[in-house]
Amino acid sequence: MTQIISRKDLLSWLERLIGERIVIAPARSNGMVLFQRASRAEDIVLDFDNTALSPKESFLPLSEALFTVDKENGNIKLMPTTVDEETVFFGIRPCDARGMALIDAPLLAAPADALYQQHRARTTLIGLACSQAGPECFCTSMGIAPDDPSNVDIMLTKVDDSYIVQAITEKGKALLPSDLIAESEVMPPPAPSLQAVLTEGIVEVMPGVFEAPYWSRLADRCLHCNICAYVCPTCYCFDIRDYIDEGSIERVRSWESCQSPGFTRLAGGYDPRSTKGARLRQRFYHKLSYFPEHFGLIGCVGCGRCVRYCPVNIDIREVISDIQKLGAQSEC
Amino acid sequence: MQEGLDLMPQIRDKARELLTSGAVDCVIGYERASDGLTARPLFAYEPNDVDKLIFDQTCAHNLARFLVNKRDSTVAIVAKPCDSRAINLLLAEKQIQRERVYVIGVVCPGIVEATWGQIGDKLQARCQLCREHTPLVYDFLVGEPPAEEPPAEPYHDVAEMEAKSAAEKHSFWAEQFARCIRCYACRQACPGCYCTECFAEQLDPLWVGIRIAPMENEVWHIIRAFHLAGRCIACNECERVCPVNIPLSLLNRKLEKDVLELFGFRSGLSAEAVPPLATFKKEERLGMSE
Amino acid sequence: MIEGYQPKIIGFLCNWCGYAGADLAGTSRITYPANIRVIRVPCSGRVDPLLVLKSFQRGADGVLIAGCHPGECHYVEGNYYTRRRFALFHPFLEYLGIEKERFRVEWVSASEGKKFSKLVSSFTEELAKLGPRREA
Amino acid sequence: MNAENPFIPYLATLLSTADLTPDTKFLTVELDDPDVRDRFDYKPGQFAILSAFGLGEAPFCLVSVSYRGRQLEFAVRRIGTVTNALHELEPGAKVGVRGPFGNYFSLEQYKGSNIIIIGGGIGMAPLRPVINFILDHRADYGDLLIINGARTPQDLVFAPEFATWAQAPGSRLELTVDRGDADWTGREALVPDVVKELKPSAENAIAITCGPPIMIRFTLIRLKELGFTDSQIVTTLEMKMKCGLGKCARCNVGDKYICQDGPVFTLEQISKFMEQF
Repeated sequence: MTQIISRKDLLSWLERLIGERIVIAPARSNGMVLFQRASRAEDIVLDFDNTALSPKESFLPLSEALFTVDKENGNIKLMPTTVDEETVFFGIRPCDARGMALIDAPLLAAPADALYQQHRARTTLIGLACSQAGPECFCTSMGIAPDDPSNVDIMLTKVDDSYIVQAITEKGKALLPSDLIAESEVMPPPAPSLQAVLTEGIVEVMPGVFEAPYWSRLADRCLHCNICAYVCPTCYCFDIRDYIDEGSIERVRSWESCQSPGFTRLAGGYDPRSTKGARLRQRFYHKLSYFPEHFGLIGCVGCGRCVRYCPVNIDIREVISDIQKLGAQSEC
Repeated sequence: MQEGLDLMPQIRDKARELLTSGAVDCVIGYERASDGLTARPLFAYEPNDVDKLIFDQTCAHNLARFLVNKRDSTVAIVAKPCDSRAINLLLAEKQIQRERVYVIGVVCPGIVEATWGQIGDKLQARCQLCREHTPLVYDFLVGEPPAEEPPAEPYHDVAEMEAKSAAEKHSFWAEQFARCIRCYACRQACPGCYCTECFAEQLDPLWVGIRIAPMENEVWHIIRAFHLAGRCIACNECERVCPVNIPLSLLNRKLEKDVLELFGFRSGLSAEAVPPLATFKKEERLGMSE
Repeated sequence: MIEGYQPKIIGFLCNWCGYAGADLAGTSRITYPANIRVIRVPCSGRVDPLLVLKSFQRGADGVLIAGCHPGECHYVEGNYYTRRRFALFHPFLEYLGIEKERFRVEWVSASEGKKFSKLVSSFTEELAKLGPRREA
Repeated sequence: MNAENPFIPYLATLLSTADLTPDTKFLTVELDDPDVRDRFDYKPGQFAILSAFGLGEAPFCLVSVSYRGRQLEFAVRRIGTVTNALHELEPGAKVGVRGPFGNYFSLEQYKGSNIIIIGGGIGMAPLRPVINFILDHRADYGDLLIINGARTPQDLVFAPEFATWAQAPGSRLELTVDRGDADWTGREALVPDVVKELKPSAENAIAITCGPPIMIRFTLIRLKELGFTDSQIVTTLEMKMKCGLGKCARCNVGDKYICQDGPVFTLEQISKFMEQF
């Protein structure tokens, strides 16, 4: 037996949730599907491949004050930002849910990033299994299935005009609308099949190709914009600086990317990673070598956003297979 | 896409000749992207790489953007007419040396709307407004120059925007800029944005604060556009690469229109032309009182 | 007009003409509205559009640039560049939703104290009529 | 470190400032909360992140030694936005302190060894607590040789302490500058050349060096010529840091985060990832 909810009831449930807490869900905006705060269930998009930007923005916002400096009568007090409101994050894909789990590894490692931790703790993730795969998708190569229920609190899988509902965690169970859920005999459809990239052994190959001229050649066409990092569900690099507005001082954290020109430039101008090739290489080493060294998993979930949005088609799948070839060459 | 467009053999032959003779270190052209449909930049260093070169209506990138990176070597570049205007701009601004760039000019039928994995059948908006289908600077020309038919109303969308009330304009742009994630792809794709230190990265004075937020984004977009006033060559790469669909051409083309009206100038038409904000005429009034 | 509304004007005045003109107005005891906050610049050609934009962002209701008359620039040709730059930037500001009445480039010589005073008065009046800018 | 929220600095008061060189100030800072002050222990080589509220924060090595007193000392060279702001502060001003961060010199391990300290310019900053620690535990260590170089005599950072260092038993201080002035009677030589000239013995010795990249590079060559092995050479690495916690993913050299795994490394450790700089 499985539990199901009809499309209509799903929308009424979401409408109910919108009345109770913040609901972030996919919606159409300027020709894109983006996760946005929903004010009406009818704006929520249920059928989409994946959103243009990853869900990380809800947990690690583009910009967020870590604290505000309160200056009264010459006294200074630091007021930390806190996350108080409960949020339901609806429509996260299995790849992106893994992305959040990957960002957890560095950010929740002791001492935990308090603000990020609050964002995560205050949010319930409702996952949506993929019924079809985009041409850029390769989650299976990263050990994720298109209907993988790990890393979410509730998983929904579309069957005809209904959704199979699985409560994965206690937090998810608590959120389920028992009145809208029915028992059923339906079976989940088979997950779509995807193109595969050979990732086996890549972590071991990486250290040996660091000096390969490959990187500077690849960087020839790289524009060194931040698109790949900003659309990526696992990139978490950030910058911290102060922001003054009308006399109020905030210490702000914002996204930053290892591709941006000033990323490693020290005060005084010295930049140990000044060449384009070195910067691009850092991106792939972080994902395919350093991150797995530290946390045991490749820092990529195969969502394919960087493949789709890179203006010059630097395709991580191709890079992985090129590295495999380079590694094989250097062995013989 | 247009059928029978086969400029590839000529481009490849020329590229092979240049690389084999050692006349250039590298040929910057296009190759097929990983979707098997669209194009991406190719840097061919060996005669063998030449067979990867393609040219068709998916070759959107303005390759002139890469010339400043290759200042220290001699390169050949496959250039569409808009790219050729960028080459002229870079020459006029003394960023590259003419003798170090071999231009393989390509007569351009217009580039189609495409994203990775998907090709449309419509020409890009900028191509519908194109006035030059033949490159303005080249050492070797591929294709037959067609007769030029200037577009009837190149600035109708700009005029529509101008006609709106101040409040409408303000809220339109506020909404557009609010969406920006400051990936700076618009800058990085632009052949005219070659400053070693962009104003957006200066810390003292600090023009653009760390917050990725509407007010900071507004400074970025307005000043980015204005720094290209009289310099933008309308390749529209900035808009094409924008991951959040900000209509940057609507900014760029307002300035293009006003530059044309005020100074009678279009950028990149020659390698000698001085950008209009870098010069003046004593006798002009430009609508200002004495 | 909003009762009691006092528009804020940021004035970028060139050291040699605009500022000297304002100074003359002062020493000649010619009054003008206190709505203008003066920033002295070496030449009107030094005024970067960034400064104008930032002024508006930080709450200016109007921005004035006052330089030497064309042909009389202390640095010979600085204000010719100013003229071109802002002839182009002015309509661009309007295009972005900042009413064209909110921005002025004027030529004020060191001897034109009266002109400066009149200018600030008329600008202030015009801005008062227009009312405050919307919140950015 | 503030374990509840590691991005929130401890508030502290700037007690005093003094000019060390034309561009470097000596800042003495005291944490406001007495409990925090008592807990704030650190070892030579560790660093803290100082905030100038409104202008941001930046990492600086702690140049004091923890056991001598509860006041934190920093040598801050004016080079960017934050250091400019710190230089402008008057005693009594509030600053923020995060830390201590990073690893430290294994001074326990070096016991019984002769120590050679080789510092250039502001690179002397992390070496000062090492020197003071050794002088305070003089019997535990062998000979102490300090080679300190700078561009000009005015740029020698810890000049007021030179007499103490030079006169301590079993210690020797060798100063050198790139360019002397009218009053300078000492050496005019580059640091690596002084190393070559003095030929410190590698036997039972540890060399600790810090300075500009170019000085380090040639100093390492000279030390190796003298027979120092990679495990006998210790240095500190510099990289742009923001969080101090290994989270912002900026200061890595290879898979090491300088803020966490460093900044102190033996050459043996570094040689594995030095190319990845």
